[in-house]
Amino acid sequence: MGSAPSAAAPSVTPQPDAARESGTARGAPALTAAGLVLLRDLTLAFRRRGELLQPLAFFAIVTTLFPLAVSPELSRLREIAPGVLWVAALLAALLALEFLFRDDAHDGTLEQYSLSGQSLAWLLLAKTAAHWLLTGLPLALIAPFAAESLGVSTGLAGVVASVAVGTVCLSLIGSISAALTLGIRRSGVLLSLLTLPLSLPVLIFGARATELAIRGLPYTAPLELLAALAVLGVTLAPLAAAAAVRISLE
Amino acid sequence: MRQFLDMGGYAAYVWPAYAVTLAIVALNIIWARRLLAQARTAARRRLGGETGPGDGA
Amino acid sequence: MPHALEAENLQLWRAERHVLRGVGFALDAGECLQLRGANGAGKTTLLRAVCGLLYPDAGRILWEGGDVRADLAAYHARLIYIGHEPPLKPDLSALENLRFWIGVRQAVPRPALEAALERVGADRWSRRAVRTLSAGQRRRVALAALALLAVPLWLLDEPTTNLDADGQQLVGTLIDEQLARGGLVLAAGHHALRVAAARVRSLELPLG
Amino acid sequence: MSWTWFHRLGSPPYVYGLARRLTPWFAWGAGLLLLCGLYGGLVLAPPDYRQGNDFRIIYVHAPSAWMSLMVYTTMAVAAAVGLIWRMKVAHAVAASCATIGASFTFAALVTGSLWGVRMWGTWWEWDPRLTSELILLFLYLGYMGLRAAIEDTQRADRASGLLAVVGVVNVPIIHYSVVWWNSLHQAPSVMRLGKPTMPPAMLLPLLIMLAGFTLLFAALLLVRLRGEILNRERTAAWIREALEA
Repeated sequence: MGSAPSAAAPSVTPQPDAARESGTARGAPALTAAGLVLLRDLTLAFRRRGELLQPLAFFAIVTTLFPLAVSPELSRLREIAPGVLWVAALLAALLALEFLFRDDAHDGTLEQYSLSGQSLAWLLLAKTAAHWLLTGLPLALIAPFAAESLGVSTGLAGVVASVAVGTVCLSLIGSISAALTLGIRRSGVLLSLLTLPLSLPVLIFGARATELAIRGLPYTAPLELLAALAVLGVTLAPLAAAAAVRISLE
Repeated sequence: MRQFLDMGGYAAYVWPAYAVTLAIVALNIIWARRLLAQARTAARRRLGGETGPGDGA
Repeated sequence: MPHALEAENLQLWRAERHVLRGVGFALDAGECLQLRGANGAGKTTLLRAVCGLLYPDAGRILWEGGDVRADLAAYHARLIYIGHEPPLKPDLSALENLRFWIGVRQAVPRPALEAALERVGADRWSRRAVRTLSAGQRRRVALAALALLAVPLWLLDEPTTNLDADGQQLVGTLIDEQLARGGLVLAAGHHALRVAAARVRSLELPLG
Repeated sequence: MSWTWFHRLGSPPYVYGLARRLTPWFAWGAGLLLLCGLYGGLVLAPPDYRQGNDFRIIYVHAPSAWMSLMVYTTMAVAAAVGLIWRMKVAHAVAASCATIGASFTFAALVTGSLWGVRMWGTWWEWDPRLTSELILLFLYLGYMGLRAAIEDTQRADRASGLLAVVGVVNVPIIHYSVVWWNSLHQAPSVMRLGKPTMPPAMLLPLLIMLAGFTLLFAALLLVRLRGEILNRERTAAWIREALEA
């Protein structure tokens, strides 16, 4: 029945310890592991380029709605531009969150990550970084064009900077709520209900920085507050997200 | 008494505030008691249905 | 001397269902335990509890005498768990999937990856997107992961599902090699494993 | 040895019995204090020189607002204990808190809005306190929504518990960002809800009401806790006795 004769067993008795040690001895360094996770998510995203455009298109459509709903007068639009840009960016980032962990939870990849012997928080931070590169950064880069359409032509560097830092915070907060809602059917609305209240400080500081930048005033103070939130998020959010993923896998 | 209830014209907002709060206190008492009653019923049903072997293993 | 892997009186509830009712076993180096039982008897639950994904309501898992909860990451570095479905991405090729999957755990040079894929008969289609592969071919990619990772504990859920006779033989050979190295295998499933019978014990889980 | 109390609090039968014995004390204490506070607030306290009798709303608004925060903190601390020590009873405490907290947050919003009509002339003003209170209500709703969406009680306990802990870390950040935002957009309001100095005749009923609401929370929590513990226990031995008693 068996292909390996059982007589072979006694001759390999010295090996068990060697085999047992090798599991950790050749373990990949944490940085390499995180780099692979990042590379993998980027590769996957570029295999489905069409989906990358969806949050951006959503952002563009929402900003288009305001001139139609409010008024085409650029002077009035300029007034509300920071709020419009930020609410649209927040909603677009939220839309993309649903896909942050969903596929990986579904096919067992998250299970493998949590059984990899690596720190799950660290791997999830890499995933969140990939998510930001694919949604937050592009949003920040097209924000100036949306701003132009709202009659804003100054302080665009500030707009990019505040949206870029703000979306870092949103991705991190979102990683927690996305992990918590894994395995729940029709989790979209719940995901928004969990994420939006926690994102309020980001919205407040981000919109303020954008507003000051557009008016040509110094905007470093709110931008620094935003950066402080991002630093806090980088240190704490992956731990919470890892705990949430482990709970969802139970 | 009338004067007390009227509060010199301020009553229109003071009394609703008290009414809402007391209603929520009352609702909380009802909800809490109902939760306990339902849990007791459920536990009784579980005990009735699962008194066989394997319990408390 | 303590057993290599030991489960003590595992109890686990899922909502109102008592799934694991005091399951226990002990495995030593070079042994394979096959978990049997009807559908819903808790084979997968037990595997997931043993690898630390599920937290039992009572009972302990011991690795070389120590509770695995004391250092879960170190324990995880010593095991590989392969569930019902191999964790593969449809949009990546078999080779890429294996590289990302194993690479997160340990550095593997590309020739080793290709050798492992060749070993499981995947060399001809290792560059095709997994989307285009059959269920049996996906299983074989998972077997390549087993061949690559030198970890002492294998936890396999239905390892022979979807495999042809040749593939089932391959599973047996891989398990035999693992046991000969002094490794441990815990496999759930009904199919007889084609391994040297003396090393295989089985554990029947009663239907809860 | 000094930790035995902690371990006993992890034992469902012990806590169930304790909760049953303590409930009447808290309930009657709360009733007595609330009656005293209401009499003091509605009858004994003199009208405010500027707000007239409107200020009497404070005797229900401030305790409700106090409840909303205290209950959330209790919930988060209990959830953290439950997550760290895997203590079922602590999760049952956290689960008992949400409905109580959400309903009193709602009460704080409604009473604050009624007060706002007299002070600002509108039903809603983006006052930092009211805004924070509204966000707190959303946090409660998120917690309850997550709990309701997960069927397995243990997973629901752990997932919603983690959310409560994340929320409580965020509450101060949210509050200060809202205060900061408010200070940018409007001149500091002269008429704040609640005043730093109050004559004793006004302050005393307020303190009595705060104490009464706290005891009320304890009583409500203990009743709910018994229900939540029963829902989490599957072993028959002590439940049978508990149900017969």
